[in-house]
Amino acid sequence: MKAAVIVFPGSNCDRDMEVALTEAAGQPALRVWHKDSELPEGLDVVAIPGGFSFGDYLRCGAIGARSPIMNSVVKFAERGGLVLGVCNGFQVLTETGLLPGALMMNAGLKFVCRDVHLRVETTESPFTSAYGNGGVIRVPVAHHEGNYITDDETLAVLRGEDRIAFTYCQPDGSHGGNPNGAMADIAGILSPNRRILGMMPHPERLSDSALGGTDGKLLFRSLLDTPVPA
Amino acid sequence: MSVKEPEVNQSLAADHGLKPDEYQRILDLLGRTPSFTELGIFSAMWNEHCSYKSSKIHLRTLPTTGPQVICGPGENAGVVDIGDGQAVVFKMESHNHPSYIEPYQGAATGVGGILRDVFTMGARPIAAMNALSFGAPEHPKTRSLVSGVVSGIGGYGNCFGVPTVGGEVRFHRAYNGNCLVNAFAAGLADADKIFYSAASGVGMPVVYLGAKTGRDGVGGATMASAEFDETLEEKRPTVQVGDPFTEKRLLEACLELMASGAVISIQDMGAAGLTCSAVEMGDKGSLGVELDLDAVPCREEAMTAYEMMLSESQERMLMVLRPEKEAEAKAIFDKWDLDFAIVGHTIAEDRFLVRHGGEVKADLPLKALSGTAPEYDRPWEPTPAAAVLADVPEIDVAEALKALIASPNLCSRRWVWEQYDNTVMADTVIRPGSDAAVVRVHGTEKGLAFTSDVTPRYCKANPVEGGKQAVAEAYRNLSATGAKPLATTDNLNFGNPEKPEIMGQFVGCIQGIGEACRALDMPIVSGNVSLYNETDGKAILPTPTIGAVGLLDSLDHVIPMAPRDGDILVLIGQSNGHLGQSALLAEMFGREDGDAPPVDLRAEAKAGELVRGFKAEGLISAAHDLSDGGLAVAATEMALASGTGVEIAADADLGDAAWFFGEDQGRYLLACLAGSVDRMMAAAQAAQTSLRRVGSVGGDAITLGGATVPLAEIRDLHEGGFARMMGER
Amino acid sequence: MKARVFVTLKNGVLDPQGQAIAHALGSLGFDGVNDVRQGKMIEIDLDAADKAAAEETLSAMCEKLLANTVIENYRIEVL
Amino acid sequence: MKARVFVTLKNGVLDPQGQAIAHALGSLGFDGVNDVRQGKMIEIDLDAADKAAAEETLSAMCEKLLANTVIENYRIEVL
Ligand SMILES: Nc1ncnc2c1ncn2[C@@H]1O[C@H](COP(=O)(O)OP(=O)(O)O)[C@@H](O)[C@H]1O
Ligand SMILES: [Mg+2]
Repeated sequence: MKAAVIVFPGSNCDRDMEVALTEAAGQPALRVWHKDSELPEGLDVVAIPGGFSFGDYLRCGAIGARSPIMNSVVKFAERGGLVLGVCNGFQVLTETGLLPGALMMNAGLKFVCRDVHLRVETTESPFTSAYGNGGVIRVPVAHHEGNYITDDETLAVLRGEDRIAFTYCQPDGSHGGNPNGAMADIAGILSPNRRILGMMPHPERLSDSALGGTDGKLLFRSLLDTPVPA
Repeated sequence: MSVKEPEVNQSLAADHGLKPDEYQRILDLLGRTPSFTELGIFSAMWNEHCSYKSSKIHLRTLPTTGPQVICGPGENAGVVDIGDGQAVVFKMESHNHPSYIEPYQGAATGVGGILRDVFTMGARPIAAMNALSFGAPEHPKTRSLVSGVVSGIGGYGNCFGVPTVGGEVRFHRAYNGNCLVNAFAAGLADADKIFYSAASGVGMPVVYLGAKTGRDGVGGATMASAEFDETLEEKRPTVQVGDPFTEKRLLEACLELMASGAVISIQDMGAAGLTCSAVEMGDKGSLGVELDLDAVPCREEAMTAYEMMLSESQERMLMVLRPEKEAEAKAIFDKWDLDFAIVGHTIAEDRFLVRHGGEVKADLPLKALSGTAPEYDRPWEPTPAAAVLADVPEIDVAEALKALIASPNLCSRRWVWEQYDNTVMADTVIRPGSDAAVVRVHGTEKGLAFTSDVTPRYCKANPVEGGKQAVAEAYRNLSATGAKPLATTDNLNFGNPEKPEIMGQFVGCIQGIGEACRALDMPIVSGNVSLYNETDGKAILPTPTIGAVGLLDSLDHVIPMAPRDGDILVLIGQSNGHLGQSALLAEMFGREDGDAPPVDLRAEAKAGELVRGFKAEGLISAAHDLSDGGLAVAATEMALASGTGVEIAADADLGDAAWFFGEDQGRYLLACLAGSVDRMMAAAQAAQTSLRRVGSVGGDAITLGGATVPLAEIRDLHEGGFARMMGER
Repeated sequence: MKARVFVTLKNGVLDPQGQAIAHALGSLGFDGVNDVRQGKMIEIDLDAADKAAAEETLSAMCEKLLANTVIENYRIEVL
Repeated sequence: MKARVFVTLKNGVLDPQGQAIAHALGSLGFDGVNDVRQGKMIEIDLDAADKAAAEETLSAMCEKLLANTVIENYRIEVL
């Protein structure tokens, strides 16, 4: 699996993502600078990391989404390439229009950093297949704008097409534990072709037993068993 | 354009905070009246903040060396060897006054400043802490200060991308008019790739990098001399606003520059940025510096030389670069879209020459600027011995425990640390909420432990013992996580040093800190002094914050705080039931009387070694140090961490208050299997240290002698305490 | 030429900040606050041939960057 | 009664947001942007006897909460 991490000024989870992808892929993930206009050849996965691209000034992800490199990321996605956006990466993906909706300020108005529990809502995706038959996982969130919203029609479509990948829940999987007020407890969603995932929680931060958890690892593992697009 | 400058005289000097004798010293030094800009430069170099004129002679008594120390105080941050060719670089610094004026920006720029101190040395920041002191919870200003300061610290650190993993929060009416915001940062570097501020080589370009210069923070004195200035509103001193995004780019650009070999020396621009940084680089390198202010990137119109030399604009660096590397350097600045300009060069003579608009604005002997800075041995009175403790009334143990655990000073700080990203960089092994935080040394199996401690109540009652205790508690917090204490940074917050009794607190605390750092082999490698923390003549409690760093050779040595169901609890260290200045008296009875608990430094060292030894032999499953609230609070915190109840038996000799809530030092509560107790007992005896079995882990209640409280009730009180204080529930 | 761009949340889009402000005003003793919405005001100084040209440029700026038209409306005001 | 409060950074106070926006507009090909400052627009619907009363209440709100007068100025507009 050949993976690349997009690096914006202000990205600060780029190294964490690089480590997780390299670990999963068994070959070093590449770093791609936002001012580049072309992605490297032969990529399987492009990851947009967490952080505060361009300080998250104006709107989080807004300026990053308009960087030169994003045009080729969009083309890559249209060719069926795998794109993972975590935290600020999710915000960037909604700003580019690759994913629907928007991420508003947390309902509590405070930055929130804590472990949350997620229900794996679908294993029918290149990112969640390794989670077997769903279940509950634990990973950290760390964000100020993770409050997902979209219009009712879009929400219906996301549900109808089984494109909600993760929802916040209690440790036992029951309703609750939503850290930011996100609509329908949405923590992560998929694109129509299911090959783009945007999520607020950080799987790359809990992929190592030394850090107290490995639930994030399976997400990267899933990518390995995914056939490359034709 | 040149604004008409005010006439320099005695009274303008006074407006600049220079005492008559200090002004005379300047006249003698120059043999002439200084120019307006020169006066500004002197005032910046000679103020307490830059010159440490009241504290220097006492700071010199602190231990600052040791085999582990690569660079002690004097540079931007201390550098300590952690083996395998790597070093940890750290420092703590206060931003008290700005935070009181504008909590969000004041705290944010405090974090920015300390991060700069660390990466200026060539280290990538890997951990941050913040020690906060606020006024009484019910004081009208307190809540807004707390929320502003906490969101400011988070707003800056989270965006920059450093995990904020520890700190302290305390409330006391003595801080009603002066809150304290002490920010700590630590970074990681290769031991042979540390960068220093000493310039070298004549004719080398002096390069300005980072944000543009504005009138930020300029002008208390210019205000006072308003007559020379028609456009007052424009010149009005402004609060510094932090820009973490620029700081992050500055970090990456600086590390790339350093890797490229272009950097000869580097200094960040803090207070009076351009002045202090340029003088420091020249002074350390025994060179002169010539600056051309026309080249300085400015954010505002018509800035004068005076304003540029005194501006406190953030996110700026000054460097001396290798001329042959200029192109390479420029490429890096451009990559990160950072302003950069050659603003001068080094010269052979001992001279600080500042030009602006074709005029010489300052021409001073550079060495003398820092070399002849005034230094005072201020008169001081030792703090009188505390009166003996009046009788302590009988207490209801359950009620006392509930009151303490829910109080703003002892409840959970989750409300605070959840607003800080404490897992970014994916190396945080022990997060906030334990004794010390542990961050993995990236790419290795080693860990660094961080803690921040001081008990101002103790320091007030007995500065010497209080100073010792702050270091001892830091030593304990590190040891309780299994780390070997390495070195220390101190942030000394006190009132007005011109008052002998305040100076006495300062001198006493330093004496205690020095003794403890020697005895526990935790040399002071960096620090910061904040004096004049007074309002209407009311001083803060003496608050010498101790930030300490420990090393774990392997993450297997990490000791958790959460015991296992069925564990035995043993107490290590002598219990005499010391209640003077205890949290029990303060929180339950509003009493702050009696003496501070004495600290036996030899016993501290032994106890710490025993705890680490027990872990190495696999004898213990958990550990927690005893501090505020004594045995009762420590046992409760362990229970909360594990989600299992604990039971502690009453003591035959000591009364309940003394046994459960006494604050004798040098103690840890350890959890182990019944089978381990005998071996631990033997080891403790060999070390002449008391170790006794005091209870067990199990059930779903906290049981202290005859008193029992359900764990669920305790958890709600403990977890909800902070939000309740903030009026959120 | 000086201009102002006002960016506001579309009707129906929840505004946590606005609500928080309304709540805070209430607890400060300001009664009769029925609704609060928080938006942005972006002041721009730009070179433009004339008002019309400026307005054109500004709306292009809004469409391309200044507003997220999924959730936000914008209004332009050239001074 | 509907009103608007405009909160802007005082002159000379650094505006990182405005700078970032200006820079972004530049790289999107919008030339001739000389300066950008970002401020807040707070729309308030409140009960008030008359315009004067509303203005009085609003400035009290600004002093107490809406503006951070250490670094911000405010302007009130009752519609
Ligand atoms: N301002 C803060 N930021 C982050 N963590 C904090 C802060 N204040 C306290 N903590 C954390 O809360 C826990 C308890 O703090 P404290 O009561 O000072 O512990 P101790 O008594 O062991 O020194 C520690 O893990 C500490 O790091
Ligand atoms: Mg502590």
